[in-house]
Amino acid sequence: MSFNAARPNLLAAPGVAWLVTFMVVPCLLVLSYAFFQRGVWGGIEYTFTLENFARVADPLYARIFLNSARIALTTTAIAILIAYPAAYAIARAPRTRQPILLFFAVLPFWSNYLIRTYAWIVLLNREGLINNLLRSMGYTGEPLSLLYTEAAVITGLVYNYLPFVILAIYSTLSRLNPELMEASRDLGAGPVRTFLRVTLPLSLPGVAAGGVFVFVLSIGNFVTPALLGGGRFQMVGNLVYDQFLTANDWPFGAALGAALIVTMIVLLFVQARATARASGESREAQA
Amino acid sequence: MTGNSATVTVADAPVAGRAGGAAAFRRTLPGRIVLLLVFGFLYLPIAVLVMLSFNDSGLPTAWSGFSTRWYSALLGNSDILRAAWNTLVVAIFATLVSTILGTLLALGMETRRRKSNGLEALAFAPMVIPDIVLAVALLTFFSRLGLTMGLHTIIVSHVVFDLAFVCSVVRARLKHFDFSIVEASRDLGASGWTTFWRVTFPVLLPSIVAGALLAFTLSVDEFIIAFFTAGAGRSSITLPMQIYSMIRFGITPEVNALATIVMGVSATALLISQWLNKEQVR
Amino acid sequence: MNAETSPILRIESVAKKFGPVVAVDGVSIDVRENEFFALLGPSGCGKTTLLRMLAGFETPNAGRILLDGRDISPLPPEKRPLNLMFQSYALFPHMTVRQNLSYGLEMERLDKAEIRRRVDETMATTDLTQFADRKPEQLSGGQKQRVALARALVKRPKVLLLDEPLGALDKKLREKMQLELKRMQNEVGITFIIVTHDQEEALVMADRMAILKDGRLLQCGSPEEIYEAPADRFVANFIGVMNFIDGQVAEDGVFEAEGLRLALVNARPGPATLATRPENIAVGAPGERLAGTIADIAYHGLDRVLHVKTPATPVPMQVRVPASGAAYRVGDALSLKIDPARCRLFAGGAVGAGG
Amino acid sequence: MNAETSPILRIESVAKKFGPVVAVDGVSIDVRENEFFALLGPSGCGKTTLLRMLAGFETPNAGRILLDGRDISPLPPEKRPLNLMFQSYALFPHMTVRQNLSYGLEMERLDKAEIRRRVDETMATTDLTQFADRKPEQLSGGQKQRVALARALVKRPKVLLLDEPLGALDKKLREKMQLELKRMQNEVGITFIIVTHDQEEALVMADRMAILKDGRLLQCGSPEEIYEAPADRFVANFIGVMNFIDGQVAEDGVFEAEGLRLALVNARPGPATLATRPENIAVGAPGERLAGTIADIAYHGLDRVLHVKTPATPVPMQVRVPASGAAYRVGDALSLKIDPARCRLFAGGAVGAGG
Amino acid sequence: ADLVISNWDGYMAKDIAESFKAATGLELEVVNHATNEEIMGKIMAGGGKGYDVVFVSSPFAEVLNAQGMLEPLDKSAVPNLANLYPEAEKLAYDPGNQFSVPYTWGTTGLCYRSDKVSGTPDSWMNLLQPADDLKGKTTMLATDRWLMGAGLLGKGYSVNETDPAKINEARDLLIEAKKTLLAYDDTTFYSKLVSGEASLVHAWDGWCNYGIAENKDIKFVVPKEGSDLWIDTMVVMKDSEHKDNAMKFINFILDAKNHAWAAENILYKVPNKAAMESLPASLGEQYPNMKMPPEELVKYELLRDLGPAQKDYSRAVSEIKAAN
Ligand SMILES: Nc1ncnc2c1ncn2[C@@H]1O[C@H](COP(=O)(O)OP(=O)(O)OP(=O)(O)O)[C@@H](O)[C@H]1O
Ligand SMILES: Nc1ncnc2c1ncn2[C@@H]1O[C@H](COP(=O)(O)OP(=O)(O)OP(=O)(O)O)[C@@H](O)[C@H]1O
Ligand SMILES: NCCCCN
Ligand SMILES: [Mg+2]
Ligand SMILES: [Mg+2]
Repeated sequence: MSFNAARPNLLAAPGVAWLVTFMVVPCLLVLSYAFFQRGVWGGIEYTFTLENFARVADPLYARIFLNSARIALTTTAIAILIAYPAAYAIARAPRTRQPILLFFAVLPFWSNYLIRTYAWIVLLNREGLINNLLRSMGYTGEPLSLLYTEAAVITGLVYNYLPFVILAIYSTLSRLNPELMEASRDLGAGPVRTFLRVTLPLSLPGVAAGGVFVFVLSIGNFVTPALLGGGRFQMVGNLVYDQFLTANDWPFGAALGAALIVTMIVLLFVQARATARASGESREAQA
Repeated sequence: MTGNSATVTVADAPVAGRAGGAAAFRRTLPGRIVLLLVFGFLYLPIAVLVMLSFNDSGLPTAWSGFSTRWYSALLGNSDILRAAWNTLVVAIFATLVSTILGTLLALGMETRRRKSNGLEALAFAPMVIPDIVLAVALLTFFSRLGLTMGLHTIIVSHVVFDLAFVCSVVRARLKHFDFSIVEASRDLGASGWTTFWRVTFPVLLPSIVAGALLAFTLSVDEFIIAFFTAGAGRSSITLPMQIYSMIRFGITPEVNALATIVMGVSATALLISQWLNKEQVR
Repeated sequence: MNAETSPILRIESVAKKFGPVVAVDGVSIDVRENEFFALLGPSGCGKTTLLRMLAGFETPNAGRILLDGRDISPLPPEKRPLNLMFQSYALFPHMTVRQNLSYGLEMERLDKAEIRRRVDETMATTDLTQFADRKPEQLSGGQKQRVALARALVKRPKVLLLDEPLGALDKKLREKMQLELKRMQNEVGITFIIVTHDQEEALVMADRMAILKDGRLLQCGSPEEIYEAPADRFVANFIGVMNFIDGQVAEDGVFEAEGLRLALVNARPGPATLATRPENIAVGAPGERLAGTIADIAYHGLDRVLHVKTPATPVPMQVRVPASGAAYRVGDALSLKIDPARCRLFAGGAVGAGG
Repeated sequence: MNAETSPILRIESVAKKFGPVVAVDGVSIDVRENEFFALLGPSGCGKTTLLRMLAGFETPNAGRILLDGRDISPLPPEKRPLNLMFQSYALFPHMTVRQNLSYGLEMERLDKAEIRRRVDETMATTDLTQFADRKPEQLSGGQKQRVALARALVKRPKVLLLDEPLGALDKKLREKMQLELKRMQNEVGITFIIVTHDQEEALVMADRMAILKDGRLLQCGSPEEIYEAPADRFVANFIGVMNFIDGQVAEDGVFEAEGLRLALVNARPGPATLATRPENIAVGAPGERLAGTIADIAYHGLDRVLHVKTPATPVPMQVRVPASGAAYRVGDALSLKIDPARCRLFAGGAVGAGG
Repeated sequence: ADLVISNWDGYMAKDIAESFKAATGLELEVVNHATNEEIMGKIMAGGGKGYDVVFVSSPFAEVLNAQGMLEPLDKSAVPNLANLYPEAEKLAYDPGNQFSVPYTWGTTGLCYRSDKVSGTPDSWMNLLQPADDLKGKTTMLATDRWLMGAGLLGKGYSVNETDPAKINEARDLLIEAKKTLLAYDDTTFYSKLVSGEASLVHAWDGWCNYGIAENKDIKFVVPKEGSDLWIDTMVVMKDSEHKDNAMKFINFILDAKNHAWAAENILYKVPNKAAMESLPASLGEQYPNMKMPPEELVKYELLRDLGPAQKDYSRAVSEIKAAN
């Protein structure tokens, strides 16, 4: 694809233009507040300061970041473990049935986040459907505390972002050349090793994309921790949200937001490198 | 959207490889069990939600008898219906624009000779920017420009993150893509544009559909950015905005009824279009 | 070569359909241990499908496949002691050449040093050493084909199935690889089943060969048998060049066609087609036997093929003459002498022996 | 054929690197209008890369490409009046055979009936009619190759670039396709540049051919020139079979090697290598000229090749004898008569004329 | 439209637009916001263009006014101000109703299942350090001011305390309390009482009434340490292009009949004497806290904007949420 070096840039141009206009410029506008002070009544007082960045260094925020990253990572891992076989099964289904299966995988998510979450509460709470079911089956002990736990938060996050991982993995699996898997079997690898050495590496870009979706959406989520976690857990997205809205401290919110964005982008770069290596991309070497 | 995605048929398999090929490995039973379990998980709360929409009581706790009163209430609630319609409009347009821009961006990025770290960061950024930062930023930006806000500004804003998600899905698919068919098309006299429509697009279609479904789903559920970039009138209230605003005085099962209808209608439309397709083929 | 040994691989009435398409249609072949067996047939006749059934990627709709006397149909591909080199290569795009080659050995859990040794050795014999660290997309067509071949060879299985292994290689390299395959047949004792469109390759290398057409087996035998005694008109025409003369065998066993009379031994009277190869026709001055004029001359490097118009045949007959011999020109009249001892006679589609 | 016409395609000192790999290294070739031009060379010598530069998929690192005298480097592939058949086929997986073929014509905005007509015609000549509605994945290797060929042919461009167009076809079909290509050359007036590993194909079909090695052009000329007067030892060895005898030319012009003395015309004294083809060696009874013993006999269908061990050569010499002639056995002693008029003499890598 | 107002959904009669039109002939458009914080953010970032009347809680009204974003009330255009209790005209954040009009008011306390709680809870410590049978059966409000308020009141401090040391004491108390807490809940705590999931919850008085409506055993109490006074207000935006209409709307709401709607339907007390007096007595019987007289209500401490100390509250809440 090197017959026209300008073409890739041309293709990227509209998207880049959109992002620059509607993301980079507005965000720089807001993130620049990080260098100013909060006004007494909220708002911004245009006096230059680095104090907001100093406040970001507070170990409290690092702790919250690490803790929510841990929850998001667990969520991501579980979502991938569930989504992969599902995506695989869809990609292997008769071709005319694949779009239908994909459609039904996302359909539940055209309802509404809040009411889906309430549905989970109805299922999980101490007086909820699952506990009632157990009771009607003869369980007599204390009702299970399924709700307001980390497990409930993770369940809710996995649930809501599962289809995104299925879509991303399906997208790479749907067109893997089956002969590659055959070649692996032929060379003596059983189904498991074929999966680990051929199928998985080749679908890794999709796994990585889906994983990134779950991770970034989870770490920024606040509805699920608030409702299913009983507000006992806090994701970093919430922290920034609080600065902007509750505390009305935009400069600090901007500093915290900037730190978060930079950290996450760095993490994503590291992840992208690792994925590229594991899935054997060699585009760079070629150029 | 229902109609849209319903009529899409995923184009046929790629590159070398024989159709019969995987047949020997296509052990359908485990596949079916996996799908059954996963779909069971996905639809478990949906079953609850549907059930609640027929619950006489407004409290989501106890079953107090079958009733369709929430459906009648819904039909009389023009606010919710209007919001649902607005949501559909936002999601459809945002999906359309972001699918196009995201796919092109993905193609551009994956066909470049050299990776550009700046471009990579730009494509990652919309996913990692906290919603509230983007929301505040866009509102500040729009009001500084003196724009009148409304559904169009919500759409513009949703495209920002939707496009990153679409781009990401399509890029994943492009990692091991055989570009020689693109070359073949150019060689046979097709311009870049024709090549895109006749070759690249159909072959990438499963990924593009996946990306579009993802964008649509994100848009349908997005709240904060929509709230901030909406205009100050009813005309740009979306369903999530409507539903969140109900939190303080209790979300009524009307919303469950609405969700039930949305999903029911979508599913029916899809199945009918599939059935029509099949009839045509015969 | 090992004509007396029992078959290592027995293909019994195997059939395979793809929807309405019958790709393989009741084929039975025995392949003997340590044999070099070639599969030939026109494009789309079912060769690849047959190999894929042997390797375990397609389930036959009918028939059995026995390896060493055991039915291998329940075995998944990885449990079958045979390896397939794919016609389309099927190289792992995410692995370097070395990794592609090592893969199969790693599956056997050989130790690292041993794997390295064998991979190095195989890369050396297939001229791939300098490409060890390249990815498939950075290789030329012939280099890819060699990687595919090497990846199968390095496994040294009991039976090696090669689907057009050398088609993308130049003649010198192809000959080198042929020698290498032969060496492995003799030294390692591998049984080869090879699909090739290169007849010379098949004739030179194969101990026996099978000709398929439309999914059916037409003939199976040694190269000489097939070249000299083709079972039917299709085989005769498919392998090598054959001139066909339609005519009539008279009661006295003399074959008669327009402008030609040829006395044959054991020929049954009736309508018949005489088949003879270009190299079995001698050119004489005009006046002798079958008269004709040169319509075209094709240069084949070491000799020339004259296309000679005769009254006996609808298309010009092909006659092979040494390049260094007499000079011919298009339009020259000459006469052709057919050697009756080196003809086949096909009567009504049935096979009759000539000579 | 059109030796006097000006070149339609002029390749001027073109070079291409992939990172550190030099794929094409300053190649200059003129291709004349309506010529059938063959590109030959060992695997990985840069043939595909050269064609891809002509088609516009790679940008040369140096040099120019002129079509009809105009530099075409600014033109994108779709604007170049030449078409490439890809070595890897590059069929559109989502289109049927008919759609694959129609695609290029639709790009020319021909009307539907015309497209249908031309596609039907091309499918008929490439034996694809019955596969019109299949997708590529439902085709055999040879069928796919024919679709790739047909897709390029149906466009009838000024210049057609074919990268191993017939490699996956059986001999009969290949010959049929060769005739078809020749017919198009004559009737439609297409200029062909074809990459092939089939030497016979190149020798029979090409008006002129070029031999590449390691990205460099070694020789360009008519098939006869190259077969009869190879420019160097590599070309001599690459095209056809060549026996090499290392020796010494004495002051009197006689070539001397162990067991051999051969009087040559115009030979410069000094160390030299005598090259002679198997068909230019005659076999006599022991006692005449170069003595040897048969090490191996290879059956080639229409003739046999004797591998004869002689004191003059480190490897056995190859001698071609008719299959129908005298019976030989491995171990037989015989003597070889080399025709001094049909030898080449290479001195210190430089070219000396033999005879 | 002639007028755009933003309010929580369900905080006014569904047919308000029709009845307002019938009364004034003006087109009213009602839009909704989910929380004070969101509408505040939106107004601060975008200037609030397009909104005429906005409903926010009192500290937010105070901030908006300090930012100069509010239009002073034109009292001559709002004769129904006369319907307000005198107490409602002397609220510290806006004495004399210069820029805001109270819409509803109330306090915060404990809402509990009298059938499940032994004894009568009367102290914040009943919530913060619950008896054994209440462990895991309590919830608290999650919004920072009320969450911190409970801690501060438990320690005997002001709900507007700005001394960092005292804030930290409250924080530590709340971190301890988290261990026995079922959940933080701002929205569904009353249904947790009804279902029996929780037995004692931190609640706004009006909201507790929803629980009482479902279950007679549910009771509301204001702890002896005191509580806060919260007020939801109506304000007119400075950028409003329909200020006259806005005044008419406020006047319309203050009409006894219209204002009574809120009390009757959402069971919140309204600072409208005329409206309160028009309510049926049965309402007060069923929901005792509806009967709390204004003079008692205003004894509770009014929530005020904290200025720079907001930082410390935010950090304290983050620490509480991050504790485990
Ligand atoms: N992307 C690449 N990166 C590095 N080297 C490359 C790349 N593509 C081709 N090459 C090398 O360039 C050389 C020329 O390749 P090319 O494909 O032109 O060979 P070829 O003559 O067509 O060979 P074949 O007959 O095997 O197809 C080869 O050695 C090949 O390995
Ligand atoms: N998936 C499929 N669906 C329908 N027909 C198929 C399919 N795969 C193969 N075929 C047909 O089956 C026949 C046998 O195919 P196969 O690949 O075995 O041929 P082959 O002998 O290997 O040919 P070649 O020499 O061209 O590679 C062909 O006519 C082919 O078109
Ligand atoms: N950070 C952007 C995510 C949008 C989904 N609500
Ligand atoms: Mg094949
Ligand atoms: Mg090539």
